[in-house]
Amino acid sequence: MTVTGVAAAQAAGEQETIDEKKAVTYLEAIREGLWEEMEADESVFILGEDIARYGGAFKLTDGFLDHFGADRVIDTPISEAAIVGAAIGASHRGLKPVCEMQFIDFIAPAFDMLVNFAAKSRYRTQIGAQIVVRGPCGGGGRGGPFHSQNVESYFLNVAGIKMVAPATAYDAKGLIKAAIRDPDPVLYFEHKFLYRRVKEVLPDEDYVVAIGSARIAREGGGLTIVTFGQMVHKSLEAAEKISAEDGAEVEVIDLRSLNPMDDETIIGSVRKTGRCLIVHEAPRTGGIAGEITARINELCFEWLDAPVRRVTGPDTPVPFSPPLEDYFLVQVDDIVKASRWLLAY
Amino acid sequence: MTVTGVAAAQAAGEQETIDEKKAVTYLEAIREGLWEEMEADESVFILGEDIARYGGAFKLTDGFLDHFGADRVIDTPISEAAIVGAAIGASHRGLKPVCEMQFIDFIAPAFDMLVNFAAKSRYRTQIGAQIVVRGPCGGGGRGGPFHSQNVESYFLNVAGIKMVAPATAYDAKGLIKAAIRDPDPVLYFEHKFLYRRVKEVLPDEDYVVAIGSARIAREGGGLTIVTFGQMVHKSLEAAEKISAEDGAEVEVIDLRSLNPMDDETIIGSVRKTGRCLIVHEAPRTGGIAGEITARINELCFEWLDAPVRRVTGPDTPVPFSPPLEDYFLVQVDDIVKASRWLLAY
Amino acid sequence: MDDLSQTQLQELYYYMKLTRSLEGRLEFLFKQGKIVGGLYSSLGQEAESIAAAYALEDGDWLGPGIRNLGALLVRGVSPKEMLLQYMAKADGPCRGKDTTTHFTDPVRGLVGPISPLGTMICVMSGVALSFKLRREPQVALTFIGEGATRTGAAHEGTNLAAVQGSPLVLIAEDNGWAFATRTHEEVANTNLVDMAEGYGVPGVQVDGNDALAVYAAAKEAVDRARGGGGMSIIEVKTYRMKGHAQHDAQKYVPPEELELWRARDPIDRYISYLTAESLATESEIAEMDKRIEAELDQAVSEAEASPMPDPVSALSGTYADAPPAELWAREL
Amino acid sequence: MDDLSQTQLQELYYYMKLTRSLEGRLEFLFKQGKIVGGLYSSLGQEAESIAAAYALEDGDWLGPGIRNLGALLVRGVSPKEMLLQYMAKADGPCRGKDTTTHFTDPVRGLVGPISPLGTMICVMSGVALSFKLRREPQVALTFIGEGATRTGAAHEGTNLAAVQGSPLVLIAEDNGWAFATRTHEEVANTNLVDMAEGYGVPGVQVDGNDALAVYAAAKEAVDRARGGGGMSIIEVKTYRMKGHAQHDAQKYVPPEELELWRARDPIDRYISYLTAESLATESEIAEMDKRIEAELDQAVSEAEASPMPDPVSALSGTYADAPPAELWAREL
Ligand SMILES: Cc1ncc(C[n+]2csc(CCOP(=O)(O)OP(=O)(O)O)c2C)c(N)n1
Ligand SMILES: Cc1ncc(C[n+]2csc(CCOP(=O)(O)OP(=O)(O)O)c2C)c(N)n1
Ligand SMILES: [Mg+2]
Ligand SMILES: [Mg+2]
Repeated sequence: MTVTGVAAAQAAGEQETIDEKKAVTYLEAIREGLWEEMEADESVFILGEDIARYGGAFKLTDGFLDHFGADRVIDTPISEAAIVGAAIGASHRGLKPVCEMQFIDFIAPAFDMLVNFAAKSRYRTQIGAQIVVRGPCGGGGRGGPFHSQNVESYFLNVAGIKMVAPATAYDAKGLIKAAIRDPDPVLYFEHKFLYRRVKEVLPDEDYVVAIGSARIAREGGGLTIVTFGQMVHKSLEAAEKISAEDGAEVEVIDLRSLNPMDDETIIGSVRKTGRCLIVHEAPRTGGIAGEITARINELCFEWLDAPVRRVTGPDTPVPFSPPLEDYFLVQVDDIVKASRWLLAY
Repeated sequence: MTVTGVAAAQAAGEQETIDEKKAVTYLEAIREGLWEEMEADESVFILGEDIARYGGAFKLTDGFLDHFGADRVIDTPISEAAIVGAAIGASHRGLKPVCEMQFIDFIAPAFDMLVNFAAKSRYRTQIGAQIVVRGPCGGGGRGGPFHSQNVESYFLNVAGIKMVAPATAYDAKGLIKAAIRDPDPVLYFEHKFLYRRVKEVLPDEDYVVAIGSARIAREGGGLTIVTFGQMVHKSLEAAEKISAEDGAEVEVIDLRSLNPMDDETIIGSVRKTGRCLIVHEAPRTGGIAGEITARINELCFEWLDAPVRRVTGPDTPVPFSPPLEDYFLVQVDDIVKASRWLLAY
Repeated sequence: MDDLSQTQLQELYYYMKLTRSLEGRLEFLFKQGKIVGGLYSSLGQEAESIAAAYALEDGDWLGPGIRNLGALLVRGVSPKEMLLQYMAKADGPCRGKDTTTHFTDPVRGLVGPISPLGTMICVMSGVALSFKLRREPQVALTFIGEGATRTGAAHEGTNLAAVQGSPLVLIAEDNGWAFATRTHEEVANTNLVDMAEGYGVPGVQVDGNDALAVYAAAKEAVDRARGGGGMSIIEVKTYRMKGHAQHDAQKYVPPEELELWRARDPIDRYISYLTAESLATESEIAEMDKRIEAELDQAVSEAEASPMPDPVSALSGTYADAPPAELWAREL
Repeated sequence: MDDLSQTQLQELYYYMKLTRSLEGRLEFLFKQGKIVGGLYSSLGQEAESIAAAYALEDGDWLGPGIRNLGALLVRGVSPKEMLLQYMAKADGPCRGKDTTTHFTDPVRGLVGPISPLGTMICVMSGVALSFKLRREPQVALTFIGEGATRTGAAHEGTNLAAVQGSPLVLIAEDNGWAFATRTHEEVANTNLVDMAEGYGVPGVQVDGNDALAVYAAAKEAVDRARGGGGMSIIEVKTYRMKGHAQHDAQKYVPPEELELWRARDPIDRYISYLTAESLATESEIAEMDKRIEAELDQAVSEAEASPMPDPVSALSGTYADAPPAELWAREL
């Protein structure tokens, strides 16, 4: 899966020879981004459950307490609403808090604070809430219904919130930095299945990945796949298989930013290929694929040679048992099958 | 606006001559439905803030306390999570609680209870949560950002929750009854702007409106408008205007049920007209129009003569000041304009 | 009151009376149809709101509820601003996008509440936390209705401030009603102060209609917070003399109860104190009243003359950068 | 213990030992890779969980947390069921769709928790409310970790039960840690019982490693609730002897602390009591232990032999009627 890492590194102007020793994982990349922003800007601080003494459930902030001290690395009570609320208050005072949700599923008790306080703050009062809320999302880890969700669609109709979801270590670092510097609330979804599974060498210099910009993860002329997060990797695998077996080339767009969305990149690709498949891990009904389909429809209907299709999770919670979770999760073959259907249309 | 009332009454097999004295408002229809279900089934009870002594912020449950007693009409503390949670617990014991959110905006603090407890209960444990959560939604009342929201999209990606949103008194009554009898959690969105503005004579007999069934509010062959709630009335007005001024006939589908959605009725209509406009009051990005567009795309792409379009609120909170709120809200002319664009496509 | 000068004691009166008169004007304008949306009153509760805010110093922060208009006046908000806000004017603090006390101003140290109750405590706990983290000697003060103390957010915010030892003062206002629900229907122990022990913070219960008692308690708590002593809870017992909002005729309130509390009116009581202690003469008071009316005459006429917002401004301001809404159009 | 017979006192031992042995088996299976997902242990806390549940009667309801496996055994759940559940088998209580104590069974009066903490109190307050509304003499009992008491949901649910006077018994378990956060970092007053007064309900603090003390307190609270006396809070002081879950090596825990609490082991202590009071001989205890191991041998082998769920069953069960997921297919 480091294939993508290489692609991203290349896109970022890196050398082609990768020194595996210098490569960092997706998790380390987030960690580095956070660390560097805290070094560079002392108004940045982090708060959440078990992030200080323990270093976070996934050890992402391990060592932060020692280095930055208890005034900037704060273990909170189990109070997600207060974590997000306190972050909003601190942001009104000029600080730049980064909140960790131990699992992104636990953002639900903070829903009101995010949707009603953080998201609407700037519009109502001209004073925004410069906060980041990050946490591990997604399935594949046998986490069951409450440790596997993808929550982007809960917030997609909430004006005032930005959302990003990196698929590579490069983007993970660039996006956490962009999120921290962004003057508005940003939800940062890190796919826990990727934490230690993707790796790449990152630039030495400071860089950000602009919020709102998608990435063409693979070029191709036959079909556009629009996806993000863990599904980028499955889509790339599917694309390789189709290339090898069918000789067709699939373009894979890694959204990276879910709101705002990079319409231009999507539309550019679909105008080129005339065919589009959207892949996401969350259930189908009300998933982000709907919004993307609507935009494609509005902006390049005339170019479509086939209906826009979606490969998604089914309309169920995420089940726990391995055979069930594997069945729930989108697999490479599902993408291959839908791609072939579209290519043949 | 009683025009729709008439149409609905006709559709329901009522006589054409309406006895205005017998006509009941949308609010009274909900009230009647609730009352009758409580009369018929003593396991039904209601709980919420200020619903007993005061009879609810909109007086919808006025008189319930006297009639049904304090064991079935319960004033709760300001604790939306506990209201919904207690309802779930009571439902596990065989009761059928109906919760009122004083404004539907205040469902946000109960988000976790709904999304994680209620919605997933049956899937995880085979034991469902037979609860109804109802409350006034929507703009037009100068309620500002926190008393005007439409929250359906927050829940559209949540498998396990049903959602209904009546536009007429007939449906208001039929759907509240269906919701109460449904074995799964149902969110019931009542548009507060319609409370006292739509009226019709209702059948004497007990009836329900099946969850999952849409209604053709107006027939036409030129264009399909898919909408619900307050926007049904604006869409019908737009349709009349187009009929009078352009001679084209617009079909208006009142979804009534947002999840499950009546794909068949939507698809049947779009296959007939080849053109579709989706109208909703909530902001555009992540609104339910995306899901509908995706389904149309999947199920009748070949029949489309024009891109599916949407007329929605902009991507902002609901502003307070009248000129701002009016500008935010979809107006009849917006629908007329988009319809003409589609008709001319 | 030892630490308040005569001028300050007179100023306290000024704010209480200003609040009451301004709310009277608002009610009048409401009946004329010039107020947009709901109108909330603090009639009978002016003392606690104002006296608590009066204990703050420059640089401190305040998070009001909808019935804390008086506290905002103390912190430098002008009557005209409040009028513009309630009249939904373009030049109101929210530019017409929101109403009541819902505005935020970091310069004056104000955080505007949102309607979902309890949330403000979480946010003010963050303001207070920022003082602590930065080792700045400032204090945050906020209010919560007895009804709103029952929200999850109120609990989480209170606890976070308590356990972090953040300089937050929480004024818990028991005014007898949460909309049409009585205190004992919201909480089994109607002495809200008794929750302080559970949170491990000092708590005190005072007569909310006694401005000086509230001031003394608030001052003590503010001083303690400023000195590093962390959070405090002050319960003020008072009474909501009007319905929940203008639209509520409060038919459910027993008239005797209103009479009882009318006799405890905080302003009448304060006047008696000022005159009995020779801190203000009746004519000085009448002079202040006159000044208030003149100020309000001007504020009202200026506010009335002020324009409504430009409809298109509804689209802007959601995000700091390239707001999608500004690119948005109903047509493709 | 006056109201417990010798048989019952022996049964209490049986459940404590059964719990510990079952958890030992689970740990062993975990290391063999036969447990799916996370594994949580109640080592050192068996007494409070079991003794509290033991105070319930037929028809009462229980809402466990993830560390209340023992309470479930008391209420009739079999070791095999728990094994099937943790092994994610088709015949487990959740049919493989969820894990740990997360299952609901109205017949046995069990409500399964969800992971978001605090929510269970809201739901159990509804179970208790249903008893009250129906005038049924039943009682609901649930548990909450000291960390989870800080959630908004815990507050709302506790308060709703308190103000409604519903027959709910809340066992607040202070086991020293919430994951890797200490009690005093969660709440400034580490005597959780002190929150009872704020809620206006009786509260008592007991040694959670003393099964009989917990039983006595629970029995009193259960009886009071059954008699119409409403809700109670019982704080049990105990200690989490393992890490938060199997994956947590608890490096942050000072070894002295573990030693201190090992000396207070609730089962060792209970054995001393039984033998000292001649309520059980050492050979009777050994006999029980043998029976437990035999039971567990059989449960483990049956559970291991049990099939995994059919993948396609992932699609069903979201709704009672015409579940959209069953119509769903990846292809059009
Ligand atoms: C979370 C939430 N639920 C419901 C409401 C509706 N509501 C607005 S004010 C109010 C009563 C508030 O009572 P209290 O906290 O005692 O304040 P008071 O009005 O007495 O000042 C209610 C229920 C709300 N604003 N927020
Ligand atoms: C709302 C919520 N936030 C975070 C978590 C993650 N989490 C699971 S258990 C736990 C610690 C719980 O501590 P405590 O309540 O003391 O129970 P204990 O584990 O000690 O039995 C945390 C933070 C969660 N389950 N729910
Ligand atoms: Mg009140
Ligand atoms: Mg604990």
